[in-house]
Amino acid sequence: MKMKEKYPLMQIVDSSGNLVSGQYESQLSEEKIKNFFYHMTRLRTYDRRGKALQRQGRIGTYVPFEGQEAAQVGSALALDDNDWMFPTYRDHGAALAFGGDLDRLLLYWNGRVEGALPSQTKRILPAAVPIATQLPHATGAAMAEQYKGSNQAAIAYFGDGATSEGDFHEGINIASVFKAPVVFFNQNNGYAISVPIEKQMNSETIAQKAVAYGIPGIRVDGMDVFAVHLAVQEALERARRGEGPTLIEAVVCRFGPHTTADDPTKYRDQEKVEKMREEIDPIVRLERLMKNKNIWDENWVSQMQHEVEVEVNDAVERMENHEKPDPSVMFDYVFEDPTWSIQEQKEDLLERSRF
Amino acid sequence: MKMKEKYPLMQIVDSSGNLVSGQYESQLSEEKIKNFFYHMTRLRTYDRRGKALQRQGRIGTYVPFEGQEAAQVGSALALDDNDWMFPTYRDHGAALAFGGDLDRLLLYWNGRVEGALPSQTKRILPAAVPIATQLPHATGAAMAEQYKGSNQAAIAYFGDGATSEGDFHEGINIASVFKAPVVFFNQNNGYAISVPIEKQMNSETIAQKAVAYGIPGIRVDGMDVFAVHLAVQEALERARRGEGPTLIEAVVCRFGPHTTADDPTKYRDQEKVEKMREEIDPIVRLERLMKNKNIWDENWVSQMQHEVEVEVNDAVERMENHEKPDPSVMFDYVFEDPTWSIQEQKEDLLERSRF
Amino acid sequence: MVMTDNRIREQEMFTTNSYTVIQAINDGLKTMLATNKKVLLLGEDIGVNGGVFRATEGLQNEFGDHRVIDTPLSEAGFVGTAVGMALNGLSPIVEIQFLGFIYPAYEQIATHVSRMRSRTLGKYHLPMVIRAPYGAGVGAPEIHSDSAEALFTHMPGIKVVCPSNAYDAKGLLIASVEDPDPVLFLEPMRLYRGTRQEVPANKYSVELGKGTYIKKGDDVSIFAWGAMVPVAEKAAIDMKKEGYTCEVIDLRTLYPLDKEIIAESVQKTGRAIIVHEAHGTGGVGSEITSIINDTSFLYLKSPVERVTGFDVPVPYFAIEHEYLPTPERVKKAIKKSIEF
Amino acid sequence: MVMTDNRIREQEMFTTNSYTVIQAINDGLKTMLATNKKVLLLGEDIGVNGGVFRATEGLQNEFGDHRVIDTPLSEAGFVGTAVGMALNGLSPIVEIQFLGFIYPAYEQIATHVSRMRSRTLGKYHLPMVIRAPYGAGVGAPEIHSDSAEALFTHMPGIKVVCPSNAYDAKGLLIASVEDPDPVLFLEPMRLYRGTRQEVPANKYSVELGKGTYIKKGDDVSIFAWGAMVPVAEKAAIDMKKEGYTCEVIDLRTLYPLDKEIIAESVQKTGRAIIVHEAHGTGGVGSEITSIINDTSFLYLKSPVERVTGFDVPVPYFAIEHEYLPTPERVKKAIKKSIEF
Ligand SMILES: Cc1ncc(C[n+]2csc(CCOP(=O)(O)OP(=O)(O)O)c2C)c(N)n1
Ligand SMILES: Cc1ncc(C[n+]2csc(CCOP(=O)(O)OP(=O)(O)O)c2C)c(N)n1
Ligand SMILES: [Mg+2]
Ligand SMILES: [Mg+2]
Repeated sequence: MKMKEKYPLMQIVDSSGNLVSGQYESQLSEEKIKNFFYHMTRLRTYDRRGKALQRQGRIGTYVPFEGQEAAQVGSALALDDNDWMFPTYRDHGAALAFGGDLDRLLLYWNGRVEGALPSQTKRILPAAVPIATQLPHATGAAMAEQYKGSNQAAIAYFGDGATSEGDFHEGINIASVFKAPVVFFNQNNGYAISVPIEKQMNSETIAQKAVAYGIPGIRVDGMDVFAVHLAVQEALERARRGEGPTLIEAVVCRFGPHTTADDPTKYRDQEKVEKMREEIDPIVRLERLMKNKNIWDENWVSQMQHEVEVEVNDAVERMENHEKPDPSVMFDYVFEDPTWSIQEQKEDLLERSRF
Repeated sequence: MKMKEKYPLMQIVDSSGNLVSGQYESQLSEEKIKNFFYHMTRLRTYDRRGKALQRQGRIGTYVPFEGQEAAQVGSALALDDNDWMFPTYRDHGAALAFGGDLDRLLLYWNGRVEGALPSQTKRILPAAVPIATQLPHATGAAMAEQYKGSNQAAIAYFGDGATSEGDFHEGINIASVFKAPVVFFNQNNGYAISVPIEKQMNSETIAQKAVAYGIPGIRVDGMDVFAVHLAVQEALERARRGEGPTLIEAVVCRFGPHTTADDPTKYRDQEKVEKMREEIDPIVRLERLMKNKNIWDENWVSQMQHEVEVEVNDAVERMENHEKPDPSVMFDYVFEDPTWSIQEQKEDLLERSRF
Repeated sequence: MVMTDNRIREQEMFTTNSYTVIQAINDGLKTMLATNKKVLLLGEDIGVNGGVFRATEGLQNEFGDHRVIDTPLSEAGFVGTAVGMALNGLSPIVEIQFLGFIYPAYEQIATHVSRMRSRTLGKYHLPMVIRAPYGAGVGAPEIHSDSAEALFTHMPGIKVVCPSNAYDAKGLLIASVEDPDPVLFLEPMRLYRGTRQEVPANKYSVELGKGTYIKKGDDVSIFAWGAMVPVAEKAAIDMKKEGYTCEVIDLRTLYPLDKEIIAESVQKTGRAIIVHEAHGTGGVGSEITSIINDTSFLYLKSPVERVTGFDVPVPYFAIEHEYLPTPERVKKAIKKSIEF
Repeated sequence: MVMTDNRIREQEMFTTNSYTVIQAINDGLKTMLATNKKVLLLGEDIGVNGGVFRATEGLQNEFGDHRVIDTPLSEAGFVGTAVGMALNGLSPIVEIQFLGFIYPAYEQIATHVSRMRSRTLGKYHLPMVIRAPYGAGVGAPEIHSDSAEALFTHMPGIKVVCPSNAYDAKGLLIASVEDPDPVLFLEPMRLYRGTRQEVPANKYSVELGKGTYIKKGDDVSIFAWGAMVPVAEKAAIDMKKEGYTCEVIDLRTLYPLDKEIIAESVQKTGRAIIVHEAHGTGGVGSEITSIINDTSFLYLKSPVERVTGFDVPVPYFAIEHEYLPTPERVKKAIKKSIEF
């Protein structure tokens, strides 16, 4: 267990909702607690609706993130408005918390490229589908900020399985050499689809992989929104100070399937997971914290829950009433000026659809 | 300097030819010393001839390894006859020491595919030209030995620059997960062509990269043939015991250019290198050791030097008298049975050459 | 062992199962694992999970995790590992979860998988198979729907195979595994579960490099493979009603292409239509056009028509059906060819 | 800044330098670094070393190591890094040391470089250039001599450019850097130093997507690019002696191909020869053949002839000249076409 001691799990609020050490008291203003609670509740409402919509055949395959809300909210809210976010297909929660647009996210799950870009204003890239390919992009965006002499940073999201890909290694190595202002934020949910982390790597932790690049590696309880938030904040400050990248391992639990097309019972005991969640659910932890601090306000909570319900309902409605897809989008954005073959093919298709 | 202390440079004989600690006395039998000296002298004779032949336009671009003889001999002689060797373009010295065929090596530098495979009997693969691609091969060959239940291992050679490639990471990660019997032997000569190691990585050492895979990382004085030999021997034993891979960093100095097409004065002070070599030349170190131990035998040395000269002369002559290249080799080994287009093209070419 | 137990063999000879394409592939893998100890499977989620499409369902259970190996998420790594295994006498079958995820392994395939035999003048060869589901039409996310066959048919040293039905899927897979050289085996996702076919329980193979006639006809030759074969067939059936008979050829192997069947059919009909879902520019269709140019110039009554995916990235699934060739598009091309 | 100093501009207008191809490329890079602060260079050994072919000689000295960046040995990594830089408003020019080493970056190019604009409906686009020396004939080691253009002309979202002389090299490079979309810029190693040409000192560009006539003629059209242009030219000169005039077209851009010039020439001569050093099967030659089929079917007097590298890995250098098309092979094809 040596490495797990060298990289202890940073925690601020434990699963029973108690502060682990007085030093963090300052992190827990009522306003901050409520803000985290609001965002995590909003994400879960959206996420559960996503699963439901898929079951009802109203959207395509959906990637749920239930259980990872603290990691995604805590990290996203640590970013500056003009920082860069490079999410994966599972990090639409983080995108939403950072300022992504609900309508677009839902459109994306409906197979609409119009929803690929989570925001028109925030610098959030479309979900990277090929595993780990977004890490070098974050490095490059960060190096460009360096080049411009700005104070902005980038964050790359990725999973435990992604650490096995060459792009994970190359993206971090390059960032470390140029001291690029980037945070490599890993959500270790213990599985790459069905493959458990023991079959993914021989290292006890993901944080220790930072040693290969001579950069700090931090292991944090990813079910503790405060711990995640602080760790990412500190890493962003390092980045802005010109001290280079940080690798953060947020240990989380994916409560549900890999995607709505996945059957987790084929590779793990879901009942165990369900039992576990009673203890570790990141939202319940906040509820316990608020109750322990006597700031749990039923009215505020139900009012807030109602509001996010309404917000999601409206977004779903807009998604479903969104103008029908126009096939010409596939031709119009391959190049600034379509090449002759693209032009001919477009005319050919539109002519056909006129039949 | 923390990491350099965590991964101290293992040494057995220092540059003045003295044993650094009595514990290693047993490593230094006269026979062993002379055998190392013989192999390193043989490699250098071959290597210098290679450079000369290129200058005289008798072979193509040549990749010298002068300065890296101890690393290549020490590692190669630690292998069992049936182990697998996966060299790079610079490790023909190791191939030669392990049992590669001088004639073939020279043919290779003459642009002849007939020389690509260093041996018909030893399991030495052709030099991997695309950097780091051979690491996964070594992992796979080792896993196949595991699968067969044999006791054989594999060794992969690679340079400091190779550590930046994804295949370095993926090859070692997979080996670590399956505890494959493989040794990852790095020769850190401080340069990837012109790029110094500080621009290649932010880590102080290469050995520390082993932490990412939860495997041992060893840093050894690559100019000390005994230290290299022992480190590789121990790593091979671990591998055969089923304890998995080891990453060894042999710190060496490439005295010459990257290749005969390279001009090192564009990126480093060659005079400094020349000064340095007076102290660190791995062959001179052995000479000093033998003199210190009073086993330096002029007659044996000049006799041996004469023999390797003759051996190399004969090989060069055979290389130059080798049958002229037959263009049909390019068609006959793409598939076991040539496809129709390859067959047609071959006939077309042979017909032409009959003009 | 199945191979040595004649009773089982003979009985199997006459047994067939009604299988979907994915079941036939599972059966082919099982057959090879059972009959050749050198065969092992490598890939992501192929073990307990049985593969995301269930191609390897039950195989780890039956043959053990030393034969059916869940690898790390590392395509370059495990393709390179398979190269090392094949160098050392094994016959690995690697699964790339979706063809669009073969790109990270491209260097291993382009510089080693395809060149090891020529580099070693045959002293080493790589009897390995890379399996990959390909193609659009199943509502998968971005990158999951590529048809990248042409990125491998221009790579000397590897064969490219693509079945369109259950019988061929098992027979071509077995032939690919037994081939002494590397084979990229493309599986049309869209046909995995659509139809069933009687598939012999025994070990049989379908020869690589040979196309087959799905339909005979006199007026036009239609060349297709994989998921485009039913599209071509449908167009041929419709044209019949309009009084034209089309010859539909399933090429089955994309490298090496079956030059004989291409020439034979075009020299009979004088008209050729090629249907593939990959982008038109630089697709295998342009190579087939060139083969027709080389072999059948004087027989052509009209220009060869290519009905293909467009020169755009495969679109997100809401409009992927607009990207894919349809029987209507094929019919339009046939008419253009006939009315030329 | 050069751009704002008219005196310098005007003077440059009329100045030319006698440059080799590699010098013209160096001049083009220098011009772009000097005139556009968003331009920076990334690659292996491009700094103090000036690149293994000296394409970037002196540039780090002049523009600093924040503009001319030596990267780690990490093609996927620095191409991906360039994607991130381009997303963030810069115009990176990446050097791949030899085209055969672009394969590790294939996933980045196939899934991001070429798809970012379409994925974001134009909100983001990647004005980046990937430069790579390509081709055989200089006695380089294995993998250093590949002609892999066809592995990128079948990839929607990236353009492929290949100059054959110093003037075009600078002009096409500048046009590529200023193009709002990604460009793969292929540099014929074999022509780097062979000949000199007067190259204007000022900033000029040669339009992408347009071929050019190297020779006009009536009997046969020969299409080539890069290092095959002089080979085609030599064949044309020899044929002249035998009484035939050949039209030699340097296509210059391989995606998008110049359909007009191909059709115009073939419709005039009725005969077409395509010369490229990449493997014949699946090469760009088969796409050109298909374009001729599509545009000029009724004009063809004989089948299109492809003179190409063989369907084998580029051989080790002792026999690489046997692999490469020669004027003799081109002449043989011309005669075959004429005598058909
Ligand atoms: C290069 C590549 N290979 C395979 C896949 C298929 N795939 C999608 S998600 C996934 C598992 C990823 O696991 P992890 O990185 O832990 O992230 P998580 O899904 O757990 O959030 C795989 C194998 C892919 N998208 N890209
Ligand atoms: C994938 C790839 N990229 C680039 C090259 C060109 N190249 C050949 S050797 C070399 C430097 C390798 O340095 P290092 O790994 O330290 O080994 P050394 O040459 O010092 O022994 C480079 C960049 C290559 N062969 N393969
Ligand atoms: Mg995971
Ligand atoms: Mg080095």
